[in-house]
Parts: sequence; C-alpha cells; structure tokens
Amino acid sequence: MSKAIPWWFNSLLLPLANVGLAFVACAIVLWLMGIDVLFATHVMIDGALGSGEGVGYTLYYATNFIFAGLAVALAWQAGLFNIGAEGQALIGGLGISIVCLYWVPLPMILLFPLTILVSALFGALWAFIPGWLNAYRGSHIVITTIMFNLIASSLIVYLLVGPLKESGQMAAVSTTFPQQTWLPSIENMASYFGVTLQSSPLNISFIWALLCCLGTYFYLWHTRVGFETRVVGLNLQGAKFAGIAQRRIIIITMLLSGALAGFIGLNEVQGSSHQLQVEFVSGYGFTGIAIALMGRNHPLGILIASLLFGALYQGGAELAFNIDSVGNDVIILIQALVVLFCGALELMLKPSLINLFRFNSPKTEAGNA
Amino acid sequence: MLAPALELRHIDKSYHAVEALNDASISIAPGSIHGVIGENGAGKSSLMQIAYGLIQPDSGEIFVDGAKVELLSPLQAIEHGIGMLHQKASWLEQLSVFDNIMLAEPVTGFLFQQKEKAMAKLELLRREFGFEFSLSVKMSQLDYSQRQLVDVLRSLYRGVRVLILDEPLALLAPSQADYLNNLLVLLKIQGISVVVVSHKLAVLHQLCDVITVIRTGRVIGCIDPHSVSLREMSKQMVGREINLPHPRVEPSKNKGKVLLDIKGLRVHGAKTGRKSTTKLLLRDINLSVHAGEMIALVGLPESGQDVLLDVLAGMVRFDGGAIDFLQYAIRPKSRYKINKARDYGIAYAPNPNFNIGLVDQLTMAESVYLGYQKQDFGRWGLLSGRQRHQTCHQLMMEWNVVPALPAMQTGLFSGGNQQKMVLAREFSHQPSLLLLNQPTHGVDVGAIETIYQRLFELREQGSSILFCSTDLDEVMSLADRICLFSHGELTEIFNAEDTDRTRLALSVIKEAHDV
Amino acid sequence: MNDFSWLLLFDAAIRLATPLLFAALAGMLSERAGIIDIGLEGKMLVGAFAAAAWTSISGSVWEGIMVAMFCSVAFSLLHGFACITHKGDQVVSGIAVNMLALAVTSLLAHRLFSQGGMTPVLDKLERLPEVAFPQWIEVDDTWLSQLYWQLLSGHNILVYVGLLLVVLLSLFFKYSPYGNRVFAAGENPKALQRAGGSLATTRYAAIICGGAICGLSGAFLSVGHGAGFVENMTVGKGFIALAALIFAKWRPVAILFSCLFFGLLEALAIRLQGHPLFKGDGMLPIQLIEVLPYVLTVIVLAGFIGPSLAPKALGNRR
Amino acid sequence: TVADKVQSTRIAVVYDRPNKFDHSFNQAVYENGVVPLLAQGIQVKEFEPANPAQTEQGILKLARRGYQPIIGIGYATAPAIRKAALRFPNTAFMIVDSIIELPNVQSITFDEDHGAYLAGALAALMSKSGKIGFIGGMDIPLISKFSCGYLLGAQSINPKITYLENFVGPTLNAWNDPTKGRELAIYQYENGADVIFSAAGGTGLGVFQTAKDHNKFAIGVDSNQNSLQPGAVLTSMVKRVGRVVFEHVQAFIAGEWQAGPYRYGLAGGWIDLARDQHNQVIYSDRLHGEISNLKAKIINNQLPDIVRLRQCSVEQ
Ligand SMILES: Nc1ncnc2c1ncn2[C@@H]1O[C@H](COP(=O)(O)OP(=O)(O)OP(=O)(O)O)[C@@H](O)[C@H]1O
Ligand SMILES: Nc1ncnc2c1ncn2[C@@H]1O[C@H](COP(=O)(O)OP(=O)(O)OP(=O)(O)O)[C@@H](O)[C@H]1O
Ligand SMILES: [Mg+2]
Ligand SMILES: [Mg+2]
Repeated sequence: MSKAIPWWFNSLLLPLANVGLAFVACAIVLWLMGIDVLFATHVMIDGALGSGEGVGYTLYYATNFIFAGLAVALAWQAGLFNIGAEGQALIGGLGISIVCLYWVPLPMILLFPLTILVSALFGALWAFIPGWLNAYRGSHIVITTIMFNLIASSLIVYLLVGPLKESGQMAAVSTTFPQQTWLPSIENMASYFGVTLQSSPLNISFIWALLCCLGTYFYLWHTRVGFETRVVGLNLQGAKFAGIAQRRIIIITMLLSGALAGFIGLNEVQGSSHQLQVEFVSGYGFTGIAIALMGRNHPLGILIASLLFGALYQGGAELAFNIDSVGNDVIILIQALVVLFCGALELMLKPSLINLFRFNSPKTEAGNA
Repeated sequence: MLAPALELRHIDKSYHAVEALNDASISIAPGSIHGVIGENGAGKSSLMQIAYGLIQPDSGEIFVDGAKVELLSPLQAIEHGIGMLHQKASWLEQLSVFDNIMLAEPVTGFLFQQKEKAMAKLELLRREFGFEFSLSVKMSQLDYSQRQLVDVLRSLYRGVRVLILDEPLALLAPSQADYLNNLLVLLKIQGISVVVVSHKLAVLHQLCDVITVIRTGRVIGCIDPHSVSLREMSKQMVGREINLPHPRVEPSKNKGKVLLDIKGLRVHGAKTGRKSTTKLLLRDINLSVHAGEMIALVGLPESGQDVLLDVLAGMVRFDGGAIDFLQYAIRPKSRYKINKARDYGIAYAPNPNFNIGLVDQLTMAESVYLGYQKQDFGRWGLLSGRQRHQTCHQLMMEWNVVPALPAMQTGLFSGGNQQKMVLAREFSHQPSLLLLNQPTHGVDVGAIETIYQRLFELREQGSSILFCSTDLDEVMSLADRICLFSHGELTEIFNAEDTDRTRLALSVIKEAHDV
Repeated sequence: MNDFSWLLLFDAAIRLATPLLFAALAGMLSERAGIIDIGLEGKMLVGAFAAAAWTSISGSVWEGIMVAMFCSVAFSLLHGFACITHKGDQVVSGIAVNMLALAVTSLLAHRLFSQGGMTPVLDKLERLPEVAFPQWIEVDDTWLSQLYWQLLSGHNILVYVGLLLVVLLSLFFKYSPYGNRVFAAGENPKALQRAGGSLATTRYAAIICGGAICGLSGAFLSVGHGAGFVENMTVGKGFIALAALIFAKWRPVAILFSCLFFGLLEALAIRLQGHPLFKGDGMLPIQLIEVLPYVLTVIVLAGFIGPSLAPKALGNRR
Repeated sequence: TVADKVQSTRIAVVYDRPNKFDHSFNQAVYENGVVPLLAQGIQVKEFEPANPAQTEQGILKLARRGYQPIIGIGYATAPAIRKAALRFPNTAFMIVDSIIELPNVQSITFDEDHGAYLAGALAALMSKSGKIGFIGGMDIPLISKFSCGYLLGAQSINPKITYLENFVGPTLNAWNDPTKGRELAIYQYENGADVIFSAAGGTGLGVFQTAKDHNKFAIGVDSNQNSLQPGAVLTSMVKRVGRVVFEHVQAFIAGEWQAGPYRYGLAGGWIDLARDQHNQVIYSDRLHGEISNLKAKIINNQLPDIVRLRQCSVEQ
C-alpha cells in the first residue's frame, strides 16, 4: 500500500523541485542563446553567494522584497489587492528625505526610529485614502492604488524639480543627505565589532525587515485584529456573523500595508542612495506581488522568496556584468521563468512526484470547483 | 434478473488524513427508491459524488446497466443517465430558471430554434410533474425547495434514469412531504430509480424500497424497510439504540421571570430596485419569553420566523417596536449589532444551509473563535495557538466531532460535523438566550439525541431558547410553546401540551392557503 | 487654448481609448470566466511586437495582425496552462506573463532587427488603413458634417473593429448560452460543473478569445496608430485597461464608456498643458495636469460609480 | 610606446537607461565613441545597469578591477560615479551631462541650449503658421534647458512666434512612449504648429511618424535621427558625445588627461544641427546659410540676446 504524504514533501521537496525546474528552463534558454551554461551558472551563484559583497547585495535586494512582499501579503489577507506598494514606497521615501534634509541634529539611535516612524506614516497616509475609499465608498482598491502610484510619481517629480531640487543637477534628484543621517551599513557595524566585511549597500534596515516579518506573522496569527483581518479576507458573510467591523479592518490593514511599503525607503533612500531619486522604487512594489503570493502570503514564505529573488537580482546583475551577450532582458527572462515555475506552476510537478514516491494521493477532484 | 441501473463496487476513497470510503459497494435496482443512511461523516455524500463523477475514487468500479463505465466528470455521468441534487447546491441566481437548466446543454443548430424546442419540452415536463414555477422567472425569486426542483427538472430534461437526492432537506420538510411522495411515484412510473440520502429516517423508512447503511466509510448492509422497524434501522446506523421519534424533552416546570419582551416589532424589507413599496418582513410581533423556556417558531419558508431570529441576533435592523432583554432596552435607533447581542448574552447559530456560521478556509481551531474573538482573545488581543488548539479539541471530544483534528480546515468537515461545531461553540458560551435556526439540519440521529440533551441542560440552567425548524417532530419534541408565523405575522401561539403533530402540520399548511 | 476644439478632443479620446478598449474587453472575457488577468500588459506588448515584427518582415500588415493575435493567444494559453490546468495562482501567473513578455519581445527585437529593441519604422502602406466613410454628407462647415467627417469617419480600422466587438460581446453575454456559461464559470463554477459543464473548457475558451482581442490591442499600438515597436511600449496601459475594466464593473458597453473616459481625461490633460494657467513662472506646475486624469478617476470612482462587484469566483483556483 | 599604452588601456563605459541602442544619447556614445575605440584595439567594458543600485555596484566593481577611465554616460550615473570617485581617488572617472567637483573626475557638459537655440531659429524659419512646438520627456532641468534655448532661438527670428510645449509624463516611461508622443504631436500639429522639436528619447519616434503623416516637420535630438522618417525630420540637434568620449580617451592614452569641467558647444561642432542626404532637400542651402550665420554669432558672442541665452543654463 502507499504511504501518506510526509510534511517535507510539500514544504521542501516540491519547492526545491520547482526551483530545479526553473533553473533547467533557464539553462535551456541560455543554451539556445549560445551562452556557456556552466559558466553562466557559476557566475550567477558565485555572484550572488560566493563573496561577502555578493551576499551583501543579495540581502540588500531581499530587504526591499521583504518589505514589498509583506505589504502586499498583509493587504491580501484582508482580501485587498494592494498594487500600490510602489507609490506608498515612494511617499515613504519622501518622508525620510524630509527628515534627513531638514532634521539632522539627532543621533542615529533616535534618528532611525524617527525615520521608521515617518516612513511608516507617509506610506500609511498614501494607503489610507484608497483604504478609506474602499471601506466607505466601495471604490475598488486596484484602481485607486494604480492611480495613487501615478500620482505619487508626479508628486515626487514635482518636488524634485522644485522644492527639493539640488542646484546644478540636471537630473531630478534631491540634495545628498548629510552623512550623519545615513543608516549604518552592516559593513560599518561589523567593523565596529572588529569584523571586516566587504562593502555593499546592505544596512541596518535589513534587520528591521526581519523584525517586520516576525511582527507580521505575530500580528496575523496571534492577535485579535489579525484574526479579524483574515476572516474579512476569507468570507465577508462570516465576518458579518462574527460582528467584525469590516470597514475598520480594511482601513487598519491598508494603513499597515502602506507603512510596510514605506519602509522600502529606509533601505533605498536612507540606507543606500542617500538622496531622493524619482525612480528609486524601480518595480519593487510590483515584484512584491509575486513575492507575496509565491510565499503564500506567509512571512516565512515571503522571507524565503525574497532571498531567492535577492539572489536572482544580484546573480543576474553579475551575469549581465560579466557576460557581454547577456543583457537585462535575459535577466528579466530568468526572473520570469522563476516566477513561472516556482509560483504559477508550483503544483505542476506534484502529481508526478507523488507517483514517483508512491505516496497515497487524493486523485484530482474534477468536481470540487 | 435485470442488471442494476447503477452499481458501485469496492469503492475506496481517502482524503489526506481521512479515509472517507473503504470498500463500499451499492447497487441500485431499476425503478426502485433506494435510501442511504449513515452518521455524519460516514461517507454518504462522497459515495454519491463518486457516482455523479464529481470526485474520482482511489479504486473501485462503476457499472451502469451492467456495463462498466468511467465517470471522470459530471458530464459523463449525465450522459449515462445519472442526475444529482446536491444538498448544499447553489445556482446562478441572476439567471432565469431556463438559463440555469440549459447552462451546460450542448448547442445544436440555431440558437432560437433550439431555445424554442427546449422551452416546449421543458414546459411539458414541468406540467407533467406539477412544478409550479415559471421557466422565465429569475432563479433568485424561487425559494429553496423550488430551486432544488429546478435541478430535478434539468435531470428530467436530460433523460435521467438514476436520480440521486443528497439530503433534499427542504423537499423532505413536512409541508412538502406529500409533494415529494407524488414526485417519487411519478418518477417510479417512468422507470427512474431514485437514491435518497437523508437523516430523516422516518421518511426514508416510509418511502424506500431498500435502504443501504454506511458507517465510517463501510457499507454495513442493506435493510428492507418493510421487514425492519425504524428503531432497528437507527440502531444499525448508529450502533446503539435510539428512540425514534425522539422522545419529548421534559417540559420546563418552573417558568422564570420574563427574559425577553418583544412589542410591536416591525421590519421593512430591503428596497428592491426603484420601487419604493417595500414588503413588510415582520409586522407587529408581540412575544414575551420567560427564562427557562424553549420556543419554536414555525411556518412555511420565508414567513418571517428567520427574520425574527436575525433581528434578535443583531444581524438585521428593525424599523419599529421595542425589544427588552434582561435590563437592556433595544430600540430601532439603538445601534444594536451582533457583537452587542453577544455582550448581552445572546448566542446565535444560523441556518447551516447558508454557511455563514463558519469560515471554510480557517482551521477548526480558529473557527471556534468566530464571533467570540473579543471575549476570548486576551486583554492585548493575543491568544496562543496551543490554547486555541486545546479548547477546540475539548469541544470536539464533547460533541463527538469526527475527525477530531482542530488543525483541519473547517470546510473539509462533513456538513453535519460542521453544524455540531457551530452548536458546540454557541453552547460553550453559556448564553442567556440561544437562537437556533434549523439546529439539526443534516445532523444524524445519534447526534440529534446529544443535541437535545444539551438543550435540555441549558434550559435547566435558566436560559431561554428560540428556534426555527421545519421538522415538526423536532418542534414537538423540544418546544414548550410554538409560535406560528404566516406572511410576516405571528398568527398563533400554541402550548405544546395542547397540540399534536398532525394539528400543527394542518395549521402550518392552512395558514399558507388562507391568505 | 485658443484653438480648442471639442471635436478634436473627442477625436483624441477615441484614439487613446482604443488600445484600452481592446485590452479591457479581453480582460473582461477572462475575468468574467473567473480568471484574473494581470497579464494584459504583457499580452499587449507581445501583440505589439508580433504585429510590427511580422509586418516588417513580410510586408503584409494583415498577416501581422493575425500573428499578433496568435502570439498573444499563446501567452494566454500559458496563463491558462498555469492557472487552469495546474491550478496555479492567477496573479502570479499574470505577473510571470508580463515579465516573460517584456523579456521575450525585447530579446527578439534586439536579435531580429539589431535596432536597439525597435522594429524598423513602418511606412504608411505597412500600417492598418484608416477608414473614410462614404460621401453621404457633404464636406462643409455645418456641425453635422463636422461630426460626420471629423469624429465618426477617418479613424483607424481597428477603432471600428473595437466598437463592433463591444456590440458583439454584449450580445454574447445577453443572449448566447455560451455567454451564460462564461458567466457561470466566473460566478459559480460549482454550479456550472454540477450542471455538467466543463469549467476548464469554458475558461480556456474565454481566455483564448481574450488573448486574441488583446493581441489586437497591441497591434493597434504598433501597426495601427503607431508605426513600429519600441521596447516596453505599452508603458502600463495594460494596468489602466484593468482599471477601466473594473471601473465598468465587467460589462461590455460600460467598458466602452470607461475607456472613452480614460481617453478623454488623457486628451484633456494634453490640451491643458498648453493652457496659460500652467505656463511660465509662478504658475501651476505641469505635474498638476499630469495627475489630473488620475485624480479625476479616483473622484469619479468614489463619487459616482459605487461599489463594484467582481465576479464572485474571480481568482478561485479550482 | 603608444601601442603598448593602447594595449594596456582598459576603459569602461556605463550607459544610461534605457539601453545603448536608444537611437539617441547612448547610441551616439556607442557608435562614435566605443566602436572607434574598439577598432583602435582598446579594451572597452560596456555596462548597462538595470537600476540605481546596480549602477553603483557595477561602477565600484569596474574601479576595483582597474578599468580606467570609467565613463558614466548621463546624469543618472552621477551619484554612483561620485561615490566611486571618492572611494578610488587614484582612478580616473568621466561623467557626461553632470558636474562632479572631485580631483579625479572629468565633468563633460554640453551647451544644449545653444543647439536648441539654432533648432528654434530653424523651426521659426521653416514655420509658415508662426507656431512651433516642443515635446519634452520629463519636466526636469536638463529638458528645461533645451526648451529655453529653443524658444529664444525661435523668438530671435519671429518675436511673435506662438510656442506650444508638452511633456510626456512623470515616470521613466516618458522616454519610451511613442504612442503618447504621437498623441502630443497630433495635438500640436492640429493646433497649427508645423515644426516640433522632440527632446524625449524613444518617444520621439511617435513624433516623427506624426510629422510624416501630417506632412509637417519634426526635429530630432542627441543622435542624428534624420533617417528615421526621411523628409519629415527637418534636422537633428546632435550632441557629439561619442566623439567627445573618443577624444578624451585618446588624451588619456597620451597621458594628457586632466580632471575638471569641460564644456562643449557649437564651436568645433560638438553641438550641431545635422545635415545629410536625408534632409538636404528640406534643410535647404538657404536655411543652412542662415543657421550658419547665427551659429557664428553665438560662437563669437555677438548675439543680441546672448545674456538671456546664458541664463538658460544658469537658471537651471
Ligand atoms: N475534500 C476533503 N478533504 C478531507 N476530508 C474530506 C473531504 N471531503 C470529505 N472529507 C471527509 O470525508 C468524510 C466523509 O464525508 P462525507 O461528506 O461523505 O460524509 P457524509 O456521510 O455525507 O456526512 P454528513 O451526514 O455529515 O453529510 C468526512 O469525515 C469528511 O470530513
Ligand atoms: N472544495 C472542497 N474541498 C475539499 N472538501 C470539500 C470541498 N467541498 C466539499 N468538500 C467536502 O466534501 C463533502 C461534500 O460536500 P458538499 O458540499 O457536496 O456537501 P454535501 O455532502 O451535499 O452536504 P453534507 O456534507 O451536509 O451532506 C463535505 O464533507 C465537504 O466537507
Ligand atoms: Mg452528506
Ligand atoms: Mg457531506
């Protein structure tokens, strides 16, 4: 007789098999383009994980993905499809820039909490309006958040060619922040303890991202509001029966989601570029959607997906850097294949793997629509 | 001998943790009425869904008219002349009856031509079987039992030869019983075999030619109802003696003070479209309920009894009158919502058909907090996972919910077990007033016995209970007083001792035709 | 602003609305059947590339159109394969489609034409023709004539195809049994299956048609209104189309109007940029006009549209 | 020897977004800078970053690997170049279109406004309606510099000229949106403009196409875009970035490399209006003569409104 499916099947074997499949697909694509697959693989893996710098960049990218993924996932848990992480992050970054440009004389130990707070507030503000409109006017969150992305972008351009402009610059960027407002990089923090690390933009906001993962998990699965959030997302009828104030939950959730998105600014603006640029979010908000869903809207899953994507970004950058025939389109192609095989087609291998291991499986249920 | 119209042999089916069917076989003789009984979670629905191609068995064989077939989808089952009426069925409310019936009909020839032909054929069938709805009316305008009949009509249109009725509860309601009887006879005349899955053992005992008993996924035998008594039948099913009909719960001896006082209660219907004339859902209801009293609300479907429960539970707003409960004065303007109701000590178990008392995708351990999250999550709104798990497990043991796995998704429990969990939750908060809508829908006879016992205990502690039920046996076994509803009015209040089942049934039906 | 003309404004609105219209109609077919279509953007891009590439290779724009529809359908099928056959997450699959489309089009554009991600510029004969109406009304200065010649006549052929599609699709959902089936697949798949219908077949059929229509949307950009493909030339139009679709509550005729609304806002914003109020120092910043369409959309949505009810089973994996 | 020097020179070019084949700025660097250098036998490492973080990472890595000089094309690379230059004070850097005041950085800027001035004058000379248009990508300082010069140039010919100005949008997509470019152009042509200057990268394709369809004129930017719609592209205001890069690398090889600001303008033809077989007919000898006169005036500081023109770049 066949055996029941063990726990590691769904949570280890299947994801690994999917990653494997994605890499096979990537290898085929690279091979078709006449690129030395073995060398490319080596460059990618070594680039992402082989050096302190590589790891630093991987984690640095992962930080953005964690914030964006958590923001999307939290809203998703309440049944809200927040496409607006992009705009919320921009506005969060704006808040940080204002603090850093006009509020310098604070020690880092106070400044960091302040910028956390301000980026959260600004991001939350940008999510609040769509949230409120959804709760009280029934406006669809997808439309409003798309629109608010575009509005945020315009607002930032306006400020950067106007009030926040650095003189003598041809680009729309703000003045560079004073050095004492820069977030401590992991490199500097380590050297404080006598450890030398290779340089990378990885900074303390990565630790904050990990804390946010933990906090989100705790919030969703161990607090009352989190419980209510999930019920609202799952079943409105059930929420009504449970006496949950649905509008309140929608607004709270959007505020928190916006705050999480706003934290991207910590890593990008205060941690890395030290100035406000128009496009510093460059798609993290959208990739966050894929991250959130690939991570099954669970903080742990999001963490793993973020690390995978961070590695992919960094490895991809190395690939494009080192192999001339690999351009950015190839890198996007590789990312797309990973999203496809690890996300969209995550269940494709399941039946055959179950057969392979002779596990007892429920046959496909044609009827359970 | 004729080959059986439908035969399932040696069916195995297991879900990840649960073995739903184990070597189950059933054989439906042509032109017979075949009953299927079993406890909640025994696997009846699973077996029927396999016969309809909705789910695939892990192993086993299916024969139609003696020929082996494979049923990979309902379409294939339909092509083999199998039809099914699902208990928790749902329809496309926005479409007409006709469109619902023709939903998956293959298109042949020109649209209008086909439509005309189909209309004619359906009209003929409708007359023949005496269905009283129009084909062009919207599905949302029909009541639940009529909607079920739409499914029957579709099966007839498609030339059904084996019709499976999985707990056609609404059809089995006393007011509809004659109707079902006639329907079955008509079907039988046409040579159509019928399979009825139900917990209404008495009805099955009366109607069926043969009854199959399933216990924990195994078929343990076939009963000839003509030679086996109802009591014996229930014993076979549950494995222990059950008195059927359930004996009357002792009436309360000492009526307490008035707990709930309803005066001149009025509820307008929701405004439909632009028409400003709104139907009154409830008009001028006056009722006082004493502590320790159990009151039944009966009437034809949609006569207002459910609305009263919803109003008391804070799910529906009322527009006039007054409700006084304990020391609380509830008025149309007071923002009375369901959390208020729970704070006051009112608990509510909604109609299991509507599937709102639980959230399918939560684990059972979480569903158990639905509605009580304010009370149960501590001061900071925190609650540990382990604590939740334990509470839930304890309730599962107390109420004999199978499988007793708190971490299993709520939606995966069988319908009856879900209902038990809802009741377990509401009971566990020791309400002063308990509101129940169809409390034993889909619950097996063994469990009903337990539920009645619990209700009795709760009442003894001085709580009052208000319940709606279409099962008059249940009403007779439980109620101290019976309120008869008709077209939104409370027309009569009986004392249970002063009436009997037949008189009650007559009144219910009479009211309907009076107006 | 002295030369402001309502006719020209609406003319522009129609041009700007057409790609949105095709994409939104495509999205409607898919979402009515219960499949979330975030991938509109990507399929548009594929359509745009395929149309321009094939046209510039073969010289026949009609072939180009067919190829655009074909390629866009291929991406639809990928989406379907992931989320119908393998019950994957529809949003993730849509994102994968978008990324894949972006990468593949730019990769192929670079390799095939070596013009830095562009296809060669197409000349007038290699583009879809504009349709001039018959001479029923004389060309003169009366408003009727202006209306006829300016607003109604002389648009790209795809504009009329789009209008035709709106009519066809609303008839389809009103009267055809297939329309009911698609509706059921998005509203209550369980009921559809229990009635003997095949959810997978219905959904595949819907997204295939959607894919073809979405291909036209892209083709309009590259060989209809435009004259060639440029990397990522859809620049988010797929998402605006999605917004228009939701705005219209998934109904064909309403989609026509919501797309015209978006087109009109954009056309208006273009014209307002020249307004004296927004010129020179100390005047209102240009960014204020740029956000105008978006702000107005939100206001209209919140003020007049009311809650939008999505197909109930939208996004259900099973 | 020089040959050895050439052999041992490894330079790096970091492109701006969108990519090096943008028919515009980046492509000019590639075609007229990188390709000749490669032909010379010099090793050129090209890098096309996909986001700001990558730019920084890549430039640092290039510096670490000993590439010299490292040339950042476009203002977007400036922050990263600055960082790298601070960290690698012994490596030579070059930045185009931005100014970085560090001892190891050459900052190369152009008098785009002067070129735009000529373009404006030409547009005004061509225009029969007395209306000309300008389509800019994003409303950023660099583009304002273009529009400022363009308007002044036009006014120098026809003081009453009507000027239509539109911007594509607030995101990076603005450089890549031919559909919107086309729509903006249609608007301007319908409103009577007959020459449009497009300073919006890839968006310009839509403008040129519309010019062709409407039998009007458009002016290209950065690269020579005359061939994109021959007969409709009146001229292109070319910025010989590629040549500048080439020359500076030659200087580096010769050991004459000097940090500091470098400014290129009309003198020497670093900024110019392109004239070739595609536009010889429309950009006639007569017009060419007038424009050459004007050019000479600017170079010799004889322009009446030179003060105002200077402000175009100061103001920003
Ligand atoms: N998809 C599923 N996944 C896991 N377990 C399931 C699933 N479907 C059914 N079960 C389990 O299989 C068992 C049989 O269920 P089934 O619905 O057939 O019972 P039933 O006899 O119809 O019960 P009831 O009288 O309550 O309707 C139950 O224990 C149920 O929890
Ligand atoms: N989508 C699903 N996934 C897993 N299990 C399901 C699903 N739908 C139903 N089930 C399980 O399959 C069984 C049959 O469900 P169905 O909705 O057909 O109810 P039913 O059998 O008609 O009603 P009842 O269970 O009350 O008799 C139930 O036990 C339910 O728990
Ligand atoms: Mg059942
Ligand atoms: Mg069941």
